[in-house]
Amino acid sequence: MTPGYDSFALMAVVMARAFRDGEVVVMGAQPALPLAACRVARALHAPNLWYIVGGSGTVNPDPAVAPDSSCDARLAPAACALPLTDIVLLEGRGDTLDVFCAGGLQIDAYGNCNLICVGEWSRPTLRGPGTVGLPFLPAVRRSVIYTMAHTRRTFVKRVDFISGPGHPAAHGEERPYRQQGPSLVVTPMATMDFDPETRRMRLASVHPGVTATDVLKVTGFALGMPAAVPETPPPTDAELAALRRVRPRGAAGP
Amino acid sequence: MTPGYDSFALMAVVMARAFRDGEVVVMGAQPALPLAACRVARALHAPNLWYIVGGSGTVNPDPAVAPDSSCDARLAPAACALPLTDIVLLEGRGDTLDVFCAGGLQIDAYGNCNLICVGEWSRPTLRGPGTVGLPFLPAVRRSVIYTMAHTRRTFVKRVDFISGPGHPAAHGEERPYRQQGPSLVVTPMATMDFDPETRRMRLASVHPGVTATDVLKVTGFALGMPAAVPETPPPTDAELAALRRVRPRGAAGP
Amino acid sequence: MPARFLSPREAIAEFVSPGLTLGIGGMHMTAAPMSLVRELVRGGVRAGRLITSPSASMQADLLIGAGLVDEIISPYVGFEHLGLAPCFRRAAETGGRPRILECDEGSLSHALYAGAGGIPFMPCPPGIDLTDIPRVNPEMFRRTGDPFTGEERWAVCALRPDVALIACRETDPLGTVAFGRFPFTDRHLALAAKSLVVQVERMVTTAEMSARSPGETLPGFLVSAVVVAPGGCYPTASPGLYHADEDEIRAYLKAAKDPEGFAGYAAGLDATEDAYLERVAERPGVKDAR
Amino acid sequence: MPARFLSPREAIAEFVSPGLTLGIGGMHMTAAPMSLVRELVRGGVRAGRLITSPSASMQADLLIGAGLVDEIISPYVGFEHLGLAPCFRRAAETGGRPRILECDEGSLSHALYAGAGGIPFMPCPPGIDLTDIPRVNPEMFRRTGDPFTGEERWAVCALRPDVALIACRETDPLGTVAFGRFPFTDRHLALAAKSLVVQVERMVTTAEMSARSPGETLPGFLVSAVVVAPGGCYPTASPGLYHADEDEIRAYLKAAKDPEGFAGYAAGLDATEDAYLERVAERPGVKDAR
Repeated sequence: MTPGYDSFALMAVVMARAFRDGEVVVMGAQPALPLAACRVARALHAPNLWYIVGGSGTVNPDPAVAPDSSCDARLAPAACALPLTDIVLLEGRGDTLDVFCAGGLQIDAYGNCNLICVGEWSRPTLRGPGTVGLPFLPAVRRSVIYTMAHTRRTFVKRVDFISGPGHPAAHGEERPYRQQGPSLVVTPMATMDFDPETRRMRLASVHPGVTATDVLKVTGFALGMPAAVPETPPPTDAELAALRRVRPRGAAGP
Repeated sequence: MTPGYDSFALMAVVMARAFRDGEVVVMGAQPALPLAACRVARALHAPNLWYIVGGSGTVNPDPAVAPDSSCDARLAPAACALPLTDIVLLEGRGDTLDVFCAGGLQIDAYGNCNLICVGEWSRPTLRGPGTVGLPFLPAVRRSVIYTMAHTRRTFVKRVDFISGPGHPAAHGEERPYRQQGPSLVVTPMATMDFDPETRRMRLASVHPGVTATDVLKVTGFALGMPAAVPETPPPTDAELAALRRVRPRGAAGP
Repeated sequence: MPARFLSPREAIAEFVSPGLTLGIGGMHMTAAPMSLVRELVRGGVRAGRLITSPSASMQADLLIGAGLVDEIISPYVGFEHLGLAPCFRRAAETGGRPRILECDEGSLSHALYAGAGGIPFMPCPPGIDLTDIPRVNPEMFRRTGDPFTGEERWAVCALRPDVALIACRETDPLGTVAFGRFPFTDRHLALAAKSLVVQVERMVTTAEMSARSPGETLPGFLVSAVVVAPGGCYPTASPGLYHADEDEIRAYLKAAKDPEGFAGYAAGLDATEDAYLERVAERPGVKDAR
Repeated sequence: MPARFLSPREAIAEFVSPGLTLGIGGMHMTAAPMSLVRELVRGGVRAGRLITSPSASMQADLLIGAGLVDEIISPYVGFEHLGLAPCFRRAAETGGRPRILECDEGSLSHALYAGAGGIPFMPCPPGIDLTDIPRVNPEMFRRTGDPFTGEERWAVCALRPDVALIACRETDPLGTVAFGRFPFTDRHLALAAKSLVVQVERMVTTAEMSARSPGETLPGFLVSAVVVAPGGCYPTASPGLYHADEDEIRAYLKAAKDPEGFAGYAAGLDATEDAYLERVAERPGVKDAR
């Protein structure tokens, strides 16, 4: 990947394309990537996009220099801000937020996320920070999962702890809020979506310079494989220009 | 009662005397009387008194001209204001507020208040406005009951509907928050308190020019009667001067 | 999507079908969305259920008088020092509509919090236990066991209006709205509602809106429609802009003492809200706000 | 009573006995009451239980590293883009203290609301049902029946810290305090706490405080003690006054990678908070705030 963009840029652009005009996107800790993506989307195809940055509760923040923390006061030049306690209410309501941007130490074939621990909870080999708002994933119309680490340690058969619920494994089972669940996974190598029948993750596109075999090698479960895997369309000049305006200095994303 | 004060003045002063320095007083709809009383208390013996005016949530409002409504924006020159939803929380907490000033269409011997209806609830002869925050009376350290109508219609044997709980009638029964319950009743004729044994209302003092027999005549239950009934000390010059500064124009109180 | 700016008539026509559960904001004689309420009266739009703030006044009594409320959840309908609510009283004392679902301020506030948060029901703090309220309102109050202590407690159901009508002070071009001085429970009501129509006094820039503190604003994505109606809270107050017109409210209370008088008052609300606001624009306070 | 203005040492000595349930505010690397937290470390004051905001950073990790936390309720202990929390991680991975009561943001926020309001327990919105959280935390999560639908639901217990330590921006002479830009869940935490110690950056007049909007302030009667400590959130941010010092936080994260390094860092916190704040007063941002 040597052309005029890096993984962060490509991932931000791919996420931006997934946001539709008028939607409401919510993101949590370490928001660099989804924040950049929302701002790119708003600048290009989704001028009426709304986005909420986690802890600070800022709505549509548009800072001159994007900070890295979700609670940084430099997010304050925003359309407005909601108290975090109100965001918790809106998440639980289940009919207001369209996209939840989430990640995990582990992500499995059904899109379950785990931010809590690798190994047994009572004595983990790796203790993560904790789950914050991820139990609300099923309450939002759909979720977009992203990670900078496309490895077999991250993409596992079954997460050791469900902290952000994905699709139900059982056939026909419905999630309580009857939403779409995980719809897109974005990594530095590829994008994945979910088979509407089996609800298992499948490869959707490989980024320029990456092959399907490369992706399979670093994925710890049998990733669904369509007959033909398209290449992720690289960022356009317009996308890169929009991104340049909003990218945090030196951010590599989560 | 012809000297230089009327019922409102005497009642405000009597209530003011009941507030102790450092206490937190809360009042609801139609706050003219308790608001004046709090401001008099603060000006004289209780400089650290806190008082909260119902709906507006204003804390220690000190307006140039006191408005009659608890939600009037003219209450805004205040120490600060709490959202009403937070006041509801503090009321339920049961360990923060010291005095609740309440009233009723009906008040009974145990200090139960009724703001809902006279007669059967399903087809009342008089429908009152409703109870607002009165179910929280047992949550506050003690309550002060006031009414401008000392009549047999107001002071009844048993309220037709308990909307603001008073003392338990059963011997030894405790209220859930284990607070004092109703402690003082102020009317244009007298002040009453409650027998610590029977928890029934008893005459505490008669206002100047009123006799105990006068009070008994207009009270619809057997009011406790001490051997000697003192006269309510009339307002002092200092009290009247303090009241003059804070009294709503033409307010006769509730 | 960008906020939709509608006239009172358009907003009511689009968002309030007859029979819905309607939440209407404003507390005592302050910040009632009277432009929207008057439009309900003009259109004869019936509320299947009306949920108010902890203390409603004219916004409830006017609808009740017009026979437009089937059921009401309100901890208080009255006019403080100005007197009782004539139509509410008459309805209760003659056995007419609305059916009253008796409720208190705390339970209402918590029920809206629950509705806003997808919380299925709300255990009540002690206090309500000692009143007669749950006894007369089994629809909203049920017994439940505390799974931590085993104690039996009262619980109140979650409340979610189909539509909330509230009055705010300002909107910006994105439809983000800001409350005046006091949020009352209108913020909870707005968060609990499935759709939200907001009546405002004026338009400000997005930069001005940005400076307001969290808790004062509701972002445009929560707002279904904005109705810009300067003076629209009249005769109740728009806090910080104009006070309640107690003379006008007294005139209403006098007229509404009997059904004929009420009918006369309702007939005098003008054919359109524009005409009404034009007429009251000269009243003290409102004049300055326009 | 008039608010009591105390030094960090006095406030901790008077309000934080060892073994209490402590609520500590601040979210991610913003508005952590670090002056009070450092004083806990200096005094070796143990928290029987620590309740944080939905996302704690150094205020939790420092106490954990010093061995002062028996149990923790926190939906997140970490440092966002700067990395994981070294002491929290080490404790969990080696089976050391604190015992973790696993919890999420929503349940914490609702549990504090319940604690603040005398609500005995809080039914959870759906979502938590599908996670493993209730399974590993039976102390905080129990099944309960919805008395309106008959459905089984998860419920979370109410939380009431014995003492909450939070950072606000300002106090007035009456001890009424005002938050900076974002209230996070610190407002709920303060309302739920049995006593409340507030660290602030500066004193303003009561008239200035009066102009703040409801929801920004906590009245003095809720505040047990005020500690005026300009720069006291350092190295976290005081929103609107100074930013987090990421270099200093990185230095902490590096030092705290092993117990010896942590001990060295803790030993470098100076003997008194005054001395510490004097030393950091020249750091960018903090300088302007003082």
